[in-house]
Amino acid sequence: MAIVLDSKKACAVNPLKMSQPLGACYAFLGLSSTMPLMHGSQGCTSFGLVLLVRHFKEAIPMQTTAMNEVSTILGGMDNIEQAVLNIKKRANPALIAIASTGLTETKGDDVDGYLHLIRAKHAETLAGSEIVYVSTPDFVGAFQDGWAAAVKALIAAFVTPADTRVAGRIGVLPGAHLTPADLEEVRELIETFGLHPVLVPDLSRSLDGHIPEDFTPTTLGGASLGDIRGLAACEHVIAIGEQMRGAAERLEAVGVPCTLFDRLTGLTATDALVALLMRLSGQPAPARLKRQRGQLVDAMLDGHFHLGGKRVAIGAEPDLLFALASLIHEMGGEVAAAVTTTHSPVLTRVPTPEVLVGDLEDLELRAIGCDLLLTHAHGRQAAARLNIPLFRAGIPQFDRIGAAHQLSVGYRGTRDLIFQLANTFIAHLHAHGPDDWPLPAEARAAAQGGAATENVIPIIPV
Amino acid sequence: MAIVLDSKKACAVNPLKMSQPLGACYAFLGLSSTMPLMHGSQGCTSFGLVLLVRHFKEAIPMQTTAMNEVSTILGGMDNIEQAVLNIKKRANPALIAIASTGLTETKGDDVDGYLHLIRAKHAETLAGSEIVYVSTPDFVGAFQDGWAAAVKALIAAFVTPADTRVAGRIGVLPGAHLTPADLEEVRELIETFGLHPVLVPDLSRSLDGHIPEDFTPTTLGGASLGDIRGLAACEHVIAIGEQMRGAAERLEAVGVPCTLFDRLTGLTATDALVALLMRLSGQPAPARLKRQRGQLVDAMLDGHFHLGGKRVAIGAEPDLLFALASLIHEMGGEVAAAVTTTHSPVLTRVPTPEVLVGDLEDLELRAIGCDLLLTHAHGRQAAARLNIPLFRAGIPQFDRIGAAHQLSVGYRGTRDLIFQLANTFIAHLHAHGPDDWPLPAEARAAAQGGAATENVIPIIPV
Amino acid sequence: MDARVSAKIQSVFEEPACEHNQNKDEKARKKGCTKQLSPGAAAGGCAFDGAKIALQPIADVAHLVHGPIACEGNSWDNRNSSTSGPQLYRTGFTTDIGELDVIYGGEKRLFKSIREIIEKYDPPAVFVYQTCVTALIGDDIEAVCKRAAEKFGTPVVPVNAPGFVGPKNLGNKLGAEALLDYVIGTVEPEVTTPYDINIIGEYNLAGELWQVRPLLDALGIRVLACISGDGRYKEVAQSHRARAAMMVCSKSMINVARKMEDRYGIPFFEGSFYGIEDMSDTLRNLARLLVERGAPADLLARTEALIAVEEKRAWERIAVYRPRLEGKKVLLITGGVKSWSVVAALQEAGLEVVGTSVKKSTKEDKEKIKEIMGEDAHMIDDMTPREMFKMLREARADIMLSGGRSQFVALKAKMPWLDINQERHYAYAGYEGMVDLVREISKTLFNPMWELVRVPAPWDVPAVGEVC
Amino acid sequence: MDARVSAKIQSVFEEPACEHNQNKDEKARKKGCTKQLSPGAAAGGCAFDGAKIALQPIADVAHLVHGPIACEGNSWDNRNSSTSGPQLYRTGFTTDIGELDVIYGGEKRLFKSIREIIEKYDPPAVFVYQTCVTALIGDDIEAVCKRAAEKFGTPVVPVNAPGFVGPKNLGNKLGAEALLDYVIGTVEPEVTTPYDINIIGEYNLAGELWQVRPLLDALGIRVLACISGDGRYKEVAQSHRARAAMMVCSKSMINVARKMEDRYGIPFFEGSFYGIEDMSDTLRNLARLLVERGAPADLLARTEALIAVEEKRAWERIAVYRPRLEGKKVLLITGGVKSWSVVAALQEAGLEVVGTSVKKSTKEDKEKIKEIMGEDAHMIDDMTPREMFKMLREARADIMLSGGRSQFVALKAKMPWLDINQERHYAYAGYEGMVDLVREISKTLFNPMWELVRVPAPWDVPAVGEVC
Repeated sequence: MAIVLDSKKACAVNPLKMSQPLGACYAFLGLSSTMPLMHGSQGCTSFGLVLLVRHFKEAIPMQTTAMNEVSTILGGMDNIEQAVLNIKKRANPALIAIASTGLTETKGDDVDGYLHLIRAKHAETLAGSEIVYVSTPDFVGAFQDGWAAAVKALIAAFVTPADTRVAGRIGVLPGAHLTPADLEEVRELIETFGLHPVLVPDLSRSLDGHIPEDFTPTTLGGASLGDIRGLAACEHVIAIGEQMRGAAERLEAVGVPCTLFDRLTGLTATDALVALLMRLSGQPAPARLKRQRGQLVDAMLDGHFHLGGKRVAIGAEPDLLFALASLIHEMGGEVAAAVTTTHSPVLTRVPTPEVLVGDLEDLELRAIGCDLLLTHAHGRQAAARLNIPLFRAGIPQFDRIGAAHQLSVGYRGTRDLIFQLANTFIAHLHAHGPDDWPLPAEARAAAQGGAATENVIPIIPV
Repeated sequence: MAIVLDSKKACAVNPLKMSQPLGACYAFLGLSSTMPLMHGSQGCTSFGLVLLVRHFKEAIPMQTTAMNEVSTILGGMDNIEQAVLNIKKRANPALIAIASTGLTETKGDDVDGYLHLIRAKHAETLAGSEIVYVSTPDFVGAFQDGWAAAVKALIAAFVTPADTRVAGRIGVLPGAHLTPADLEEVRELIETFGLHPVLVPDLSRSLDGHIPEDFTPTTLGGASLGDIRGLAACEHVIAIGEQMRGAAERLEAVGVPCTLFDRLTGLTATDALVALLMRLSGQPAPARLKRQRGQLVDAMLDGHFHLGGKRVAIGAEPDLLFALASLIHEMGGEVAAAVTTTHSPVLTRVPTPEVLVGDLEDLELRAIGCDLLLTHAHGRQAAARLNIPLFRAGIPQFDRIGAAHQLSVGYRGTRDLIFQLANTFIAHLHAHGPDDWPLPAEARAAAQGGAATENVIPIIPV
Repeated sequence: MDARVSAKIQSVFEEPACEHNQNKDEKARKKGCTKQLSPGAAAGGCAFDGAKIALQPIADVAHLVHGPIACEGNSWDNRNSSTSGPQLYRTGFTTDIGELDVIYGGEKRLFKSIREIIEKYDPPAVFVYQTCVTALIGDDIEAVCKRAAEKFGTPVVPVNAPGFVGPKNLGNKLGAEALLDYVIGTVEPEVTTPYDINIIGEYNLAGELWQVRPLLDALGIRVLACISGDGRYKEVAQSHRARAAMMVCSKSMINVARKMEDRYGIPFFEGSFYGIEDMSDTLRNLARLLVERGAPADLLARTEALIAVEEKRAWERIAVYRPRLEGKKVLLITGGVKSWSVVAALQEAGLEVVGTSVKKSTKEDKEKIKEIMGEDAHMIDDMTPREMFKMLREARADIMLSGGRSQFVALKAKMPWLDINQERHYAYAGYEGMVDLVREISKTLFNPMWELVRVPAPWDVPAVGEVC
Repeated sequence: MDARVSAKIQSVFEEPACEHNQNKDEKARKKGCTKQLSPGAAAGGCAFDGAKIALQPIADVAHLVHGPIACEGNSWDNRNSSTSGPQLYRTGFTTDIGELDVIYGGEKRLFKSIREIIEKYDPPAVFVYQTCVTALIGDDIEAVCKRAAEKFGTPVVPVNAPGFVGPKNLGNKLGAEALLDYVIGTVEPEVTTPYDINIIGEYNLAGELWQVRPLLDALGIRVLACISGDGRYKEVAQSHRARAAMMVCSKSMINVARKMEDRYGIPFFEGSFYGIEDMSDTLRNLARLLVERGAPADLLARTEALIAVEEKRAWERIAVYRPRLEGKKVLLITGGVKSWSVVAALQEAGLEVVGTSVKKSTKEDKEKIKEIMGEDAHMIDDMTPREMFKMLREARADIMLSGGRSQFVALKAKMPWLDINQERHYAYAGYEGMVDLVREISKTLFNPMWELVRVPAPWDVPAVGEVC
């Protein structure tokens, strides 16, 4: 059980955190034919867009209401109206998904009210495009909170109770900490049991690096509005990460049975999912899955030599922190420092004495004496100063390619993560040298008969 | 078209090569319930065993005829007899697979003759266990030659023409350069089209890190004798790597249609396999495969920034060299040095001016000025001296774990390999400094009015 | 709007040295050079982004962003401006204001943040960046900075360019104004020489300044201050003693150049480090101005001698590539201005420029482009990604050179692309950079990967493997 | 068989200091200490392997293997003997003989190889290792080495221990014989002291020598030569001037210790660095021998003082672990000898040793084990992997300590295992090493991973996730 502390500093140094509206737009990127729209200054969108472009090496559709000082004070109605109409005209998306920012929240824009008016005024023009809005002030919470709020808003907007359940349909509400590769793995696991997964959002279809035939100004791939609406008819919904509890509860409220997995990294976590899928499908696990489990067990056996006793400093959003820290702990490593971005009930369960809601400066100070820094790419400076390796996890990872294909869930994903962590430690093994085991002064004094000076040894010339 | 040269040195320094009998025993490890047996001094087996244990982090069943000086001179009949009987008694394998060594080949043991006598003499005792023998002198060829000879010997021993073909059965003859993960990927690719692959040998079942329920003194998993015999009834056989041409030709000789792929790393290579599988199965490619291809194309686009123009030095056995060098070349890199272990027709097709049959000292000398060393773990010393990164490929990889799960074939495998290579380059990017672009002396002289000495600049105190 | 910011923006808009403004009537000039952004169809950074771009390269300064997490948390450590020494500029400082700050005001947190930074990092100065939210709630950063500077004895410079006042371009200038108001002229250099210059508007991306400095060093020209690439606070503070200045053609800091001329009599010219002839012109102009200001006249001859050697050397190295590149078609999309200088550079390498963006170019720039590319010059005012994609897919260009934003438009069209924006690792300045650029274009164009990725998938055109 | 090798083997077999031999009759003694290997049921390395293990730690020497690729190509760079300086011993040299060499003889290739090595690497000496194939075809490595040494002026030492003459154990001794015949006594040290010792049979695996040397350094005891860990050719060559020697208990080099006593009058004792009491005994014995040979008598008191401090310090650090480890059951399978010294060490840490291998132990060793473990001591002569697996699966032991070969027997039984063989990275010598060993055992035993991997798979016992 960890104690959760807040940083007492006035000034955040080397931020670990990213903002809520970006997290919300990230969720919207997992919907098909969608244009995420930040209601704020154009810089808000620009920064977020660049960050995601650098992480995914993909074009990122994302727009701005381009608020300026005057429009902010007057209220953003006009800008939202213009933005929606412009987007409809230029991109004709199935969904325009709006997230507020600190600027418009400070002013107190009634976006729901605006949208009501806009929809009424332009009903014909906007036909065929839905609009959804989520409130995500920058000065509250963090990236994963924005994601969670966005998914909750989507469910609130589009899911109504269903009369029947579709046999074998399994809804998946993944947290923001899962990569497209993770989602693909979850999908495969579910499909393996003859079930039909519907992921909302589904980054594994929109940000997995596919090559479109033509240029599309909106998202391509991802969960459709039909998929979201169809959540109500799922036999069961699997939510992944504590952050998704709210969204899952909304679905439960419309009568969909849900199971929340606080992580899917690790042997027991994956076992739990497999057990559920066996129960839901009534099917046995296929041989391939059994082999994968055996391989993971073997990887744990091989990997424990290298992870056991290692001191790891982790900086990540709550659910990712929990998943990574749990794995490190399960492999015999010590989570010697844990820093996160925002509060979450999961934090008390992180296997470490103390979790700090703080920044990378906090992490760097706590990582002194650690063997590994485990955080996003911004940790590179700290790792260099600490002279320990950095293992990149989370967003952003701007200085590597293939981040979308980083896998850390399921048997295979955990297996490979263990290998990668172990190999990182092996690559940085200390080769012992003659000065590694110095005698303390007390012993040296004793060996010299208690004399303060060294004995003079007679030299015998040959 | 590469020129192939032999090293002119008398002394090999830092061997790249491993021996033929070890390659043969490695192939035997891909057969189920088998005991590989080296006919030689116990050191021959011991070294090979330790090497594979360190690479796979697995118990390796492998025995020795324990020849000593006297038995060598007298001939190994007694030792083989005792070994076979001992193994039968202790392990009762389905197959005892014997590879000769330099020692017994120098003496000229007639092992086929011995086995004839032993089988006759102990027919009852040995019932239920087959014995196969392959000649693999240490002083000829290299690891992949031993593998190729072993597979050829297995086919010669167990495959007879079949009357009928089994619908959908696809034989696979993989080269020694493929990892268990590579084989699993090939299997999945074939199964994706509703076909039924039979791999001979099949390391993906025996050396993939599974956890047995009980202790087994022989191999566990792998191709069975039935699988080998059943090759004759395949609709089609896919051989992977030039080294497998001989084995494939043996199968063609008994009427099995074969296709040889000289590599399965890379987009076009995988396309060719997929095209064949589409033709053989009459089925379209599934959506998942199409997405994987798109992801590979995207990885090539993202990766070319980092691989383009990079100078890479590769040390590997011929088929692995060809696969890796082709990929480097396809991504715009330059294969600036290529060293291999043994001759092969594929070498002339390596995209580099010159391939040397040599050692790691040769590679190190040729790698000066290169950006990357791509070879097995023994390259670590050279890489450290050259101060360039080492990317591990091939056997042995004793200083990392998970080598069996290293994937480099198919769309996914190529995609991940490109990411890993690119990220290796990114991790070692040179950060520019003020002295990166010095002026030549000529320019400096011109700037100083042709004067040999620097101009004295008047200082104006403020 | 904060009256000070408002006044500052007006002063920037009325910039007399900016020929944008010279061609506008009184009213338009008042309105300023910022186009009204189109909601739902806008791209590019805000004024805060621009101010940060302009000032953050000063490497020993602590850059503190006063605002919610988005402004720094989503954006820090994302540019490749290089340093030869201090790393502090790469440290991200932000007040990361929360809900309570929004309600009660963030000035107290800002003041404490400044104290923490000075206590922990002891920088020669702290730059404090205003943002939208803190501007909206009325935090007076000028007052806080003044109080902090007095209290801690360290310069604390307010940079009042909240995002919502305009685009990046405006932010560059507002950032520069902070230097004019609070930094430049506050320190006297220990010594000066007749060869002291300032370089204004150069950010040392990928170390490009270091492709140029050896030329200046060889001539004995001393860079008193580069504003702001690889900059130091003290250097900028004493830059008013330079004899001449070069304003790098991006105009992002024309106000600095012009006001330093006004205030300190430092003549400047507008030059470019991109392209061989541009580089030579730049050296000539520097030498000319310095000699006009009293440097020994032999500098002119020495400069010409250096130019002769270096141009020859560059041409020889480029000549190797010309046969391969001759006639290859380039689409050049720069976010910045003066694309003509890049055009000239590309033409030197045998490349045909089939289109170039003139979004931010002046009338004069456009004339120069016509001069270089001919009357039919394909000048692109604002190309949509869809148009770029189409142009590339139809192979009307062989390669696109642009910033990171349009990168994936080219890549998804499976067409070569080269980064010429702020994140790139490659340096393209001076004679060396030109050779490097040509090498990179050649490397990219001739990568075998392009042909492979364009091969149809087997489900589109079936093929067969080699049959043994 | 080569008459010289044959004679050498006899001499090794007749080793009078080996109590194995003392307990054998004349005939058995002639047969030697090597058991007849059982074809199809043998494990372990050959004589060549043994010779290489014994000599390769001499770090500045070029170790050249004359034979086909298997002997070096399959085995080089696979041990973790550490060096504080030269890296040449890690370079793999082999004649890699081919078919033509087998037919026409490999002596010429060998001679040329020696020349290449000397020209390229200029080592203080080249050691040439004979192998089965080159022995079988009659290559005379002694003659080639002699000729090469004369020709190139560099010592070239033949190590005649081809694999097929016997097991690793024999190879250790044959390798050591090469030192006695060609190296030891060939160089005189510049100076000597009354405190000069040799350490014989210590290979500095994982740097273990460096856990001991600070103790010797503190006492003023000088290691004239360590044979062969972190060794240098010159040190070994001048080791005949030591005043006393310690033979590390593995007996692999007893012939060196005994013959140096015979030839040079250097008294030796058999000691161990493993275990606190063993380490103390070793220090006492060293001090005693040195004082007997004329070192000042205060060495004895100083040694006791050091022992007191270091034992106390070690015990204090181990005490932390004792509560956790008390009663945990250890299965100890060492390929080597003197497992009693490790047993004592483990007991010091509160562990219960439930079985120990005595495969290569002497009668005296076994007595000591009984003394330490009690009359019921479970001494394992030769345990099959199947038996180990069973013992671990049935949890009759909590952890197995063994060499790498049986590692996977333990792991596949999902039971803790600690490497105490040649490839390990951890060093367990001296007081420091004992603390490290205990820490490693504790770390391994209490790794949460063990419980997880033993949990049944969901298809064996279904479980459910948390329902929200």
